[in-house]
Amino acid sequence: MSEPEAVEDGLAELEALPGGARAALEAVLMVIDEPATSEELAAGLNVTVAVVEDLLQDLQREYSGYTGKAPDVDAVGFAAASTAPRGFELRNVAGGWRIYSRSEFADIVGRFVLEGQTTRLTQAALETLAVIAYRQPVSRARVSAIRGVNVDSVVRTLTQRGLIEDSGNDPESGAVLYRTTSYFLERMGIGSVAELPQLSPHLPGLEGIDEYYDASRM
Amino acid sequence: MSEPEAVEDGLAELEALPGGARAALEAVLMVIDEPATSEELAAGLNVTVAVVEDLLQDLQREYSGYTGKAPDVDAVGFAAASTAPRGFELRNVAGGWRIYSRSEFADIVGRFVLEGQTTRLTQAALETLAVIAYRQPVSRARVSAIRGVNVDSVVRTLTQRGLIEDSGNDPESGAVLYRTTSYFLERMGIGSVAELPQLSPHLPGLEGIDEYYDASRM
Amino acid sequence: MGPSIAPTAEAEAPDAGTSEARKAGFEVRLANFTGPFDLLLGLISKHKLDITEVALATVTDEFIKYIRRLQELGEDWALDEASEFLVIAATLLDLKAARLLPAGEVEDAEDIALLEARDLLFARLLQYKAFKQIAGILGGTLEQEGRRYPRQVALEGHFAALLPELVWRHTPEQFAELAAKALKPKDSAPAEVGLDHLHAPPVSVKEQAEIMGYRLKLGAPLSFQALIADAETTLVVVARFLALLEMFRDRVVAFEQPGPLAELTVRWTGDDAGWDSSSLSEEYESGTEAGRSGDGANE
Repeated sequence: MSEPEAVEDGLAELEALPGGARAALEAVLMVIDEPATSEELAAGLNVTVAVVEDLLQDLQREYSGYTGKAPDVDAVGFAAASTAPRGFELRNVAGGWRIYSRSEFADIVGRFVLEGQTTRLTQAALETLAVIAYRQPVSRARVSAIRGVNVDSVVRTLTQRGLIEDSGNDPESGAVLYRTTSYFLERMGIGSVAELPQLSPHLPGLEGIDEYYDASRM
Repeated sequence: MSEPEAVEDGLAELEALPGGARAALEAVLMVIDEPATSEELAAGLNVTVAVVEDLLQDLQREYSGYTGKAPDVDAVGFAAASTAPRGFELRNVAGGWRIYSRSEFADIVGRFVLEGQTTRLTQAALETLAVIAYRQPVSRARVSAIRGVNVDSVVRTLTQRGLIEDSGNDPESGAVLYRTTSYFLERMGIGSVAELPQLSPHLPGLEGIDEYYDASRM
Repeated sequence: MGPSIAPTAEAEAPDAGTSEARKAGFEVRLANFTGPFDLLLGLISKHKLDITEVALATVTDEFIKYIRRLQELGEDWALDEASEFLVIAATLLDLKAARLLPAGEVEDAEDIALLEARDLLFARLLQYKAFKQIAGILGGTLEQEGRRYPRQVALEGHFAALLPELVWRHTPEQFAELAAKALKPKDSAPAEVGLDHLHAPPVSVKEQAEIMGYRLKLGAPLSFQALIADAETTLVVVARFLALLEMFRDRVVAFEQPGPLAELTVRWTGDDAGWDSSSLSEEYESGTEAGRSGDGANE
């Protein structure tokens, strides 16, 4: 699968099919039920990661109505920029690619997809989730200290919802540490926690607060 | 929903969205798991069945590369017949419509599916199966509450593996209920679920457990 | 903080009529503020104040008034929750008291400690404020993202048929064991989460009081260090300390300590026969239970 020659053959083979490699990639995207990485898709299609990533970006733009490469448009050139967006979009979340219905149609789609609908998180749950997302891995005691209240039941709820998980124990205190899950990334529509909005603009001049704060804990 | 006038309004409303009624229908088709009838789709989109059936046929032809109505092509008319097929197709199976991967790509999709699969169930899948076996018929939400984690993808895996199946909807909540299949019995080497070993020796005091979970549901 | 409690639009709850608040009881409080910092921020923003330039007197008064109103509601208030509010109220009161004194320079350690307390409180408050803002952003993003539904359909039949036969090695008995494990309630008693490692033998305060009483009755004053020199565990140290407080209350011991953090000397002052440990209050009798107020702090 990783042989360069085999990979070349893979692409040629795909291009011989109706719709080519692009349609083959679409076909695979139809059966995945969790985000698939470009590596997984490349291996499955027997092409290089670079080829898959090009195809993914083409599809992504085409679904959003900005394509210049859709085969139907190739023939007529000038029509390229004016395509209408499709009802779905291809997104790169939690490190993988997946097809989603477009958010404009949420109300309509929601009538068909009752399950999977998630109830809104409470303010307490959101605040707790925010602290865990930015301070992970972090113990309940630490989150509690930042929020000024006991967070045990909120942490349980977030764990049940699959948004956070146990990430082992603190080597010193033995306390359970929590981190966010890839489901959290998926729900947030981001690739990694590094893509979360910056905390610093909200925290003027408080760079040293952690150290200060930890020192004052008993 | 069935008022002719309201239906007219529904169409106008959809056409105001990016991509129009066609994209709205695509959005629904792309995420539904069970095939939907044209009546169901019409009701959900708030348009007449005739409108939905027109749209369905347009989409079906467009996905297969024979469209004359895709908006990008409208502008250039003559290019209509030459579009490439997509990697997916819209099929009417047993009275319902659903999007499937295109059959020409079955080999590639099959290879992709096989590569991602292991022949052994994960611990998470086994535990979920155990909960379903002993609490059937049971909803995903309930299993989720018992296991303390989101079980959606595990339930799909178990369904794909033919170990569990849909057994109708809960009369109260409308949630899909799951039960084990005869294939499960076969693999376990028993004739019916009644032959599953009693739980009590393993879990003293389990009698009140149902009440506990019901009470602790949030 | 129950997860079922949603924030409501009534941001001005502290000003809501008492009768209305009484009617809704516990819910009203939790519904509007997710903690003492939230309350404090609410009060500060109500008065359009900068956190770093808070008019402490006004805010402190309102904070205290709010807590008092909660108490009047007569609802049970979890100890660990209440204590967080009280710690902050106490700090605010200290700061307010310091402000009310004639303006003077920082003179002694107490002033410095007060300044530190103020800075720490404001730092924590600023930090909380940042997370509160971020929480708002997360909430907005989650809601927006929730409007996109992922395609996650069951594998088409002909692909599912391609899957290799499942490896299955479980006997029905093993499977039942697995089920029993999976069905076992995970945290039936949340208050005890994380306390398993505290399975130390119970230590009786009474017993420790008797041991120390015996030693002190010998006549010579003993330092606290000497009294706990043979304590095997921290629990025994704590029990002895509690016992000493009880004995002090019973006026059978006296303490001497030349300065803060200096050595504490304990002297027997009771009559030799007239005291025994049975006068010790029963509340300590459950030994280790004394430490179980809230699990958050025990991690």
